[in-house]
Amino acid sequence: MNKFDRKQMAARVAQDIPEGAYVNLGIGLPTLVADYLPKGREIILHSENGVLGIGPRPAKGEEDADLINAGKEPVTLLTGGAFFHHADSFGMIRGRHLDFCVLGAFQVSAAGDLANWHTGAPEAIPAVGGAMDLAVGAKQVLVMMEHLTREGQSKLVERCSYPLTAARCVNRVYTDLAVIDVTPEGFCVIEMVEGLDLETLQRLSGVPLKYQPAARAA
Amino acid sequence: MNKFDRKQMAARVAQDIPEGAYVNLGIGLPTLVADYLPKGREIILHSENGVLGIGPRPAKGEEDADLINAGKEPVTLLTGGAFFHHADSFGMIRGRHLDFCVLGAFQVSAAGDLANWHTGAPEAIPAVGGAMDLAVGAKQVLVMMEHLTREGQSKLVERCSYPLTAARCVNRVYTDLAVIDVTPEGFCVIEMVEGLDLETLQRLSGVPLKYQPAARAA
Amino acid sequence: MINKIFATAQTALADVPDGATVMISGFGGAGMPSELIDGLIAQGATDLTVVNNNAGNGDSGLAALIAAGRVRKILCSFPRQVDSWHFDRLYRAGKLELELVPQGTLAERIRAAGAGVGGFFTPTAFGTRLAEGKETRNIDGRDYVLEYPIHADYALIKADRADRWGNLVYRKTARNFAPVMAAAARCTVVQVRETVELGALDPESIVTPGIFVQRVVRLTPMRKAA
Amino acid sequence: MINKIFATAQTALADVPDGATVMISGFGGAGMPSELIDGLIAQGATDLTVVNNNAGNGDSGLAALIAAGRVRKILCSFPRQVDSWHFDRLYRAGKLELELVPQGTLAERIRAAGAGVGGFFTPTAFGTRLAEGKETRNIDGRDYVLEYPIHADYALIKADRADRWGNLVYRKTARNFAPVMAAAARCTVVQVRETVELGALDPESIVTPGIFVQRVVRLTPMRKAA
Repeated sequence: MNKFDRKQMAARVAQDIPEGAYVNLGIGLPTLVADYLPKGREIILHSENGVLGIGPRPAKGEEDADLINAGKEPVTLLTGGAFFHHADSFGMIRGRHLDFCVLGAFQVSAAGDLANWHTGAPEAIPAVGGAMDLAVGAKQVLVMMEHLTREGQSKLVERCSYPLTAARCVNRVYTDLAVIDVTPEGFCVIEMVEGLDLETLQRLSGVPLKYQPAARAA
Repeated sequence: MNKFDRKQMAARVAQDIPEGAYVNLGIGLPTLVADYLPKGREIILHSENGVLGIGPRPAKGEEDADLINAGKEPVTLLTGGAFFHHADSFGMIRGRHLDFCVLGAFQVSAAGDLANWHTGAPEAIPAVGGAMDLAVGAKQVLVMMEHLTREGQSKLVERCSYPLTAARCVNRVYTDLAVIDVTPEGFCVIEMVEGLDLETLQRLSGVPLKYQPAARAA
Repeated sequence: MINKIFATAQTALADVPDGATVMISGFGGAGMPSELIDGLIAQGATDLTVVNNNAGNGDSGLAALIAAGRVRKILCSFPRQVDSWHFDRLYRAGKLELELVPQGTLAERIRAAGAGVGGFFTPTAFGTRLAEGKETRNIDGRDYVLEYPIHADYALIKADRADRWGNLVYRKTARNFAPVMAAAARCTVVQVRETVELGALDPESIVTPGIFVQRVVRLTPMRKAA
Repeated sequence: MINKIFATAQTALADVPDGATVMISGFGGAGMPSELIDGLIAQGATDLTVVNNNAGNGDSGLAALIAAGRVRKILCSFPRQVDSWHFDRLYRAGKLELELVPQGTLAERIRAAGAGVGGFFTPTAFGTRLAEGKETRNIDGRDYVLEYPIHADYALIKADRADRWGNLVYRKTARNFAPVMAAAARCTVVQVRETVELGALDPESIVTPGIFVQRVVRLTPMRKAA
């Protein structure tokens, strides 16, 4: 089977973001989605540090230390963008004004619970950032993650063993193996990578999966 | 005795507003204070409809329907003034950023309770505006009112019979007869108009008054 | 291409249903979207709940909507004014319900709706009849009243300029309630004096980012707002 | 004449006492008032409680204040970063107390302090370990956690330009926490790139009105902020 690489995952997520959407891309892997948004589709990217209308990375030497994204990487501003302060920025998030956020995850449960901020390791220094706000606030929470941990364990789980970011918040999961909706009946696979069959995916996932390709709504 | 007229009352209040103060002047009589602020003292007037730095009334024909005060009268903006929205404006008030507000009143009690929004008449249509916010929010609440009602009743009272605007909020009262501080021990007269004696003021007021001219803090 | 600009008030307001909660910006006449209100009157929606600081002045704008009998209930801080005769008449006749809210609490309840805050404790109105029956709490020595957000189906607001993304700037004290109302409504319709090219508004000075705006109509005031 | 402009960071920070709660603006390096922090280090106040989004990056700015052992406690959303070694070391040694607050809750708690809100219900963190022991409530079908304001004795913030009344404008995403921190502190000290004549800032575009600002210092960055 052909696993999706990071770029393919980003491109797959990007397909589902419609014209006119307001979107927050989480730090790390989700940030990559920006590079694959279809040309000609106007999509407005939000960053929690107070900006709407993030544009492409600046050219080398054109970075501005005052214009960064939530990952503290230099960005540019699109024509039509706007700046605002942190309380207003999180008002947008918490107040359900973002159409989508795309987040990474350690685990997603069949009920849509998300664990993405803390491994639970007692010696780890905790850091949460805006993850909890995004998870409860965005109209649609999309998760983008490897299907399996490095140890081969499924990140789709019956119940999260890692500390929760938010309960019942995830709408759809994009992995290197499949696209899976979180439904009232649990996980529902809507796409798989070429060469993968449901039985294999089911075995790797270790949690009940339905399959309903017609459910794809993008 | 020489009762203060409205202008004299306004001028007396104005004396107590120091350089650099942020001040909200209530609708009606208190608005008059603006005209008597000592020249050369920089004082920044706030209006709850989203402006700091209100200047004098515009000349005839220069009124701008988009530049009004809380009494919906045309005003001007001083150099250095700023506009903001209503929630920010009341954040300033509630958050104790205003040094003074000057309000009219029906009654002030010996404990500093203020009644200035509703006569209690059952047929009256109630209207509160920003009075309750100003009364709880300003660092110093100054009241400006006639000492007596038209029927000759004292507006300084043991307990307010009119519905409260806020409890224990008034710091000082300026009437046409006297300037009275609200202290933990009740009303304390610090000034009287020329020709008035404490005995007469006491009789007119019908509520215990101390007298301590040295207490004047302006 | 994103284009939130509508040609007419009629198209921008076509789907307002009977029974809707409608926020209307303005403090008296300043910032009141009078031409949008005229459009709403023409559109015909009735049984409305209106949120505004006042309850109409004179015979135009919100007063005209009230006079037309379209308003079932109004949330405001200052209904009674020298020229609020339409409100006064219907209120006294028992045909108009009033929820009186202190002005700062009104602004903050609207702001809370837009910011996803489920409730907040304000010191305003504690110990007064406007807090009767409300939950109170002493926090760090100060007394507070618990207040809840005010959400709306539509916000009808007025701004000075807008671009096709719905970014807005206002003019002087006409700004007042518009920015918080824009965020509190499911569908925010803005009347502006001028629409400008994307990029014409300074990103540092945009007061309402387009995320809070669904529809923009350029409307030339036909008369001085009351 | 009102003049909030101070000549040096030294005079603007002279009265910060040991044990003070100090808000520091910035999101990473953007908007961090590094030169004011240097001034605070030189001034010597210790046993500080610091409120910032992070816990210092590299060796300068907030990281230097932490490295100097002046911070007893930090409230922030994202302490752990690749270059937060000073925080990491002192935290692991038990010499630095941490209150971890989700970023939006941090911003809103600061905003609440400035706006006189005694507490508010936020959906963020409900059902997570960051809400353990906190009061919760279901309001209109959504679950919320009760959070309280964060007040400060001082706010050290960075802006782009200021006038002598303390009116401020910012630059791009360097704005971040500064406007809400300015309102939440008893004494707000601002470092700016440029001071301008009164009237040079557009009244429509002033982000922080001077009412929230006590002291302004023009400081030329000596180095790129970390």
